[in-house]
Amino acid sequence: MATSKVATMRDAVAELVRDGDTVAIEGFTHLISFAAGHEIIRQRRRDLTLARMTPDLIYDQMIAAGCARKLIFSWLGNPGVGTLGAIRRRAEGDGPDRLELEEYSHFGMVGRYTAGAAKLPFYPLRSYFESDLPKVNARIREIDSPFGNGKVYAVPPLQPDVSIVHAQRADAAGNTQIWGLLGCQKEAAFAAERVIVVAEELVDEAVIRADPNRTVIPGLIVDAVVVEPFGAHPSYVQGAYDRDNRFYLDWDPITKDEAALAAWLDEWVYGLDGRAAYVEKLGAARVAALRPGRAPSGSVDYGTYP
Amino acid sequence: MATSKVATMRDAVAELVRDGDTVAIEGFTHLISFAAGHEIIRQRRRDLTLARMTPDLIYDQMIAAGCARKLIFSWLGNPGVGTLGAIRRRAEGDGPDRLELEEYSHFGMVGRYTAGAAKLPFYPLRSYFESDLPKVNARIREIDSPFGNGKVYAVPPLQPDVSIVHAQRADAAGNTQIWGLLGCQKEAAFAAERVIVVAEELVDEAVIRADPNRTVIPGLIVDAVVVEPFGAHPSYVQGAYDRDNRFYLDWDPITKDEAALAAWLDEWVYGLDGRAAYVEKLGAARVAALRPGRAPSGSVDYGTYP
Amino acid sequence: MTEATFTKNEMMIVAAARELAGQRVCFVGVGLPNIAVNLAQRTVAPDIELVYESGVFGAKPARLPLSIGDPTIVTGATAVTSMHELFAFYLQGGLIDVGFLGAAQIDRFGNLNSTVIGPYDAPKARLPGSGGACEIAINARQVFVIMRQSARSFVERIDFRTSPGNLGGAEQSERIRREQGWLGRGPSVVVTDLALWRFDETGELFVESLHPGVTLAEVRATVGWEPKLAASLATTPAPTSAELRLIREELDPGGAYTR
Amino acid sequence: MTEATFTKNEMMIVAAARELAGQRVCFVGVGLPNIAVNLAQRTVAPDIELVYESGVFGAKPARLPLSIGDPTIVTGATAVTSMHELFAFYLQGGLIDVGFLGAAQIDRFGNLNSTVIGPYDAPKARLPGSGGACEIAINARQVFVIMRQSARSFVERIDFRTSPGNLGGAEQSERIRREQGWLGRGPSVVVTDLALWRFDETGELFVESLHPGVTLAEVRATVGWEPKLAASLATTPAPTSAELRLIREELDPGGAYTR
Repeated sequence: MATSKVATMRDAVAELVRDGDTVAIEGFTHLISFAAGHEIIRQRRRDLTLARMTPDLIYDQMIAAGCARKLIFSWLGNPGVGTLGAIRRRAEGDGPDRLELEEYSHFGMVGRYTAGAAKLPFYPLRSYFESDLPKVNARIREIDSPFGNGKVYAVPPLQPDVSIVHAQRADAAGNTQIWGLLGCQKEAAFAAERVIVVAEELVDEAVIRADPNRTVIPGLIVDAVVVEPFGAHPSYVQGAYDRDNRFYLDWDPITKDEAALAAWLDEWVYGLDGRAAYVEKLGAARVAALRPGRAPSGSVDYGTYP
Repeated sequence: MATSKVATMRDAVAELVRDGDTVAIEGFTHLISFAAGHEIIRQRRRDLTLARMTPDLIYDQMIAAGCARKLIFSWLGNPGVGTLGAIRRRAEGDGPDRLELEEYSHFGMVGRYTAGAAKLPFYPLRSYFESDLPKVNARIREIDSPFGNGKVYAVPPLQPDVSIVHAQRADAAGNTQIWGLLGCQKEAAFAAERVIVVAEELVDEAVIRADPNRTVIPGLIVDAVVVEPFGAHPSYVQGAYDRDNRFYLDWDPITKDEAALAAWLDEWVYGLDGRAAYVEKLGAARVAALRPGRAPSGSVDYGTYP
Repeated sequence: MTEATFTKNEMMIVAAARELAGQRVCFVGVGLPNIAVNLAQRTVAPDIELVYESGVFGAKPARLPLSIGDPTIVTGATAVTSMHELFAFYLQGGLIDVGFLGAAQIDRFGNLNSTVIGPYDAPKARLPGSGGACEIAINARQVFVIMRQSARSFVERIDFRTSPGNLGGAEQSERIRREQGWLGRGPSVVVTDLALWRFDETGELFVESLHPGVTLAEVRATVGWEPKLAASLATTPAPTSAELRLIREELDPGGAYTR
Repeated sequence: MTEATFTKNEMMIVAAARELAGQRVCFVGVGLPNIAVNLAQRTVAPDIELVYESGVFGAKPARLPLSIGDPTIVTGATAVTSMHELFAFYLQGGLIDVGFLGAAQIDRFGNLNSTVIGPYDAPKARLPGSGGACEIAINARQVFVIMRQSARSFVERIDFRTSPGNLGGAEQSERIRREQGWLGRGPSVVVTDLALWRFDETGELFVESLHPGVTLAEVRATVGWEPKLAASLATTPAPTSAELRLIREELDPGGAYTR
């Protein structure tokens, strides 16, 4: 019924990601769209405000490439490995290109997206009591309950210009299904002005409609569907490929060395024209080694009426 | 690993539902636990505060039986058919047994359960502007955003003493999976002090663990699991049986006539010792006529790691 | 022509369906609105998406749903969500173009009462209450009202304001909606069994067209105030044979809502 | 006995695992806490449920998760939810008995810094930040801290309070937690590479036991204040051969966290 929203990554980023935008590439460890981040680097977007609970390697790469002026986050690091060198250098420096940081706790970030999705002027949560975080971030404020039953803290809505979500599957209209860790992608997508869905697999509408409870993002809010197998590497896709932990370990010496990081970007981003070339360069053996065994969910019955 | 919580409906209600409790039997059209409501009537609980977005026939029956002193709701009626006579008589009367009404909009009720589940002192929503509802319910109050971006309304948390949820399947530890309409059962369950899950089918823990994204209520918050096939009739269970619309139509003359309603309770509730007898009395033909055709969801792959 | 004979409900359904031309996302109620939206999907609005407050987006009902939570709106839908998500992200989030509302009482500015007749604390009649109506009136981009008109329903003063319409008039309504950042612009059309009403620049209802065979006297007799009329009072185009065939053969063969 | 030789990390893991005896629901971090909880599940707390902030309840990891969002914690779990639900209903809802936290700095009252070293606006070192730590410290029923101790980490004044501990002392902490209705009672134990610490009635850390082979001088040399000691300073029972076998053969055969 609806017209197809399927686009190439190049066209989707060219049309939907603009200099100065607030961009959220979400996905907690799972389903991080490195493919979209690399295309944004290739198209040399500038002055972006990047929002993500855990900036991860993809924002380290985008910030090293000079795409961003500000970072909104809740945990900054290479999980279990170490630091994100490019971000740290830009954040600790005091030059004109110093990266502006706006930080929350995890729940604060989730709350900001939730308020944005629900068009609420604030989101209340029971965190930040007696913490120094409100002292360094004026966007974390106290609020009294109108029922005289205590005070909590509030965070304001976050409404990205663009949210980018990687998923196991979507149909041409953008109806998107995800299983495994869900992070805050639903909230980030509903909060955004524009949404790009990057799918491992393009499926027929009938596949989506067979299990409507599995749908996380409706096509209604999606502007483009990019089909990009392996587009989340080195993060992972539940059931499709494992996290490439070796890549995360190998990143540590690269991110600590500006020259090495620049060389990596030349070789793996600027030097390639897209994800297909990246996957080919990774090599079949490495890709194959990340394939998991099978663990089927089983099927449930929705019934036909009549 | 966890010990079994499987119980009979009689024991679950006897142990977990007490006179004076606030009880929420939730489920929006779908999965309404009539079996639990009937057992509460049989055990002659009194002075209950009954909470439900749509009181439906089950609360009309419980209130006719004298179980309740107060009703918290957002839409009062027999959907598409007419009124709920017992509730209306108790609400319009002015005797000592007048039913106290506390009403919200649908979103207000959802918000109350959500605040209860999240231990928040209030839940903010963009409703009630210029409506008379806040004038007749002091628990609906204005709240200003601490960010100077407007005012919204707030409702206080609702934390039932007992929430009762009917589901397609649960394991012995109470891990519960639902598909089809989800209503506000998750929020009502997390908000409650005690939770009774009534399941069409008791399944092995492995069935639940095969599709963890399908789990709506974790056993962690469940006190009893009652296995009660057809326990939601005349409401329905997606994939298992259809809504018995004839029953809803037939209820109209009964609810308008106190004597007819009393006779119905004698015949269908007091006169039976439980759900099995109720189903037998309904008859195999009527039950069979409500069975839907099959519409499988299909299976997804979670993968094995390693 | 036999197809020229039709019921008042059929006229209401057809008139409401035609209003949906060009609309994208519609919040559907049970009964007449549901049939109207399904008719529109088969005629003037083939791409319209049906949203049910029970938590369903992109429903494809295989039969006429007899309740707003009928299992037939779930099977084959695009998405089924919690009601929290439906109300917070879809409705409050501003994704709903049209919300249908009915009511027991409406005033000249389209304010609606579905709560009580008489005083709230000692009602003559207790009505169902808001359900989702209050937040639909505030958050849906526009509201279509469908209700029968009578001296008891079209009243000078409603007994209780469940759902805000144009408040005390367009000026006040537009100011308050702007100041408080409501997403909804308010009611845009009222379809009754006798006529199709719109709102003028002051926010007051006026009769746009009388349904075929209906007299102005009938309309006046069923309104609690002196109703405004369109400069050139039209007659609502009768249901076409195609529209009637869809209603009678596909949407409501049992005639549950249309007889 | 060869099994009597063990690493400092192994001692930390074992000491932390033993503290989980009788606990029901544990909020797990990556690294040492994760191994400790898995060890407890196989020894002193067979029914303990693992909750990961990434949205997993009742995880049954088939391998040692290398990140808090590892796919192995998803497959075969009891429930996988949005992070909103995990933080709002599980953690803030009061279902978490024990939350594990680490930090770059801790003070004598168990307040934790994982944000910056030096001034916030001109940091000597930028650290990861709160993640879920701030809300864990406030909402988990009790908090276990695992960190190595050194003159740079056990300090008189932390540079930034990311996660509240016993604030300025027990009296103030208990009053504020009661007045503001915090669900958490605060930190109850700190396990380091040298010792096991608890909090006295004033809310200040004291050394409960020294790990085998550790001298009091070593502890004093790695604490930025004069540490209180238990009346009778004990020695932490060494890891048993059974505990070491589980760690080395099942939980961390690669020795990623234990060497």
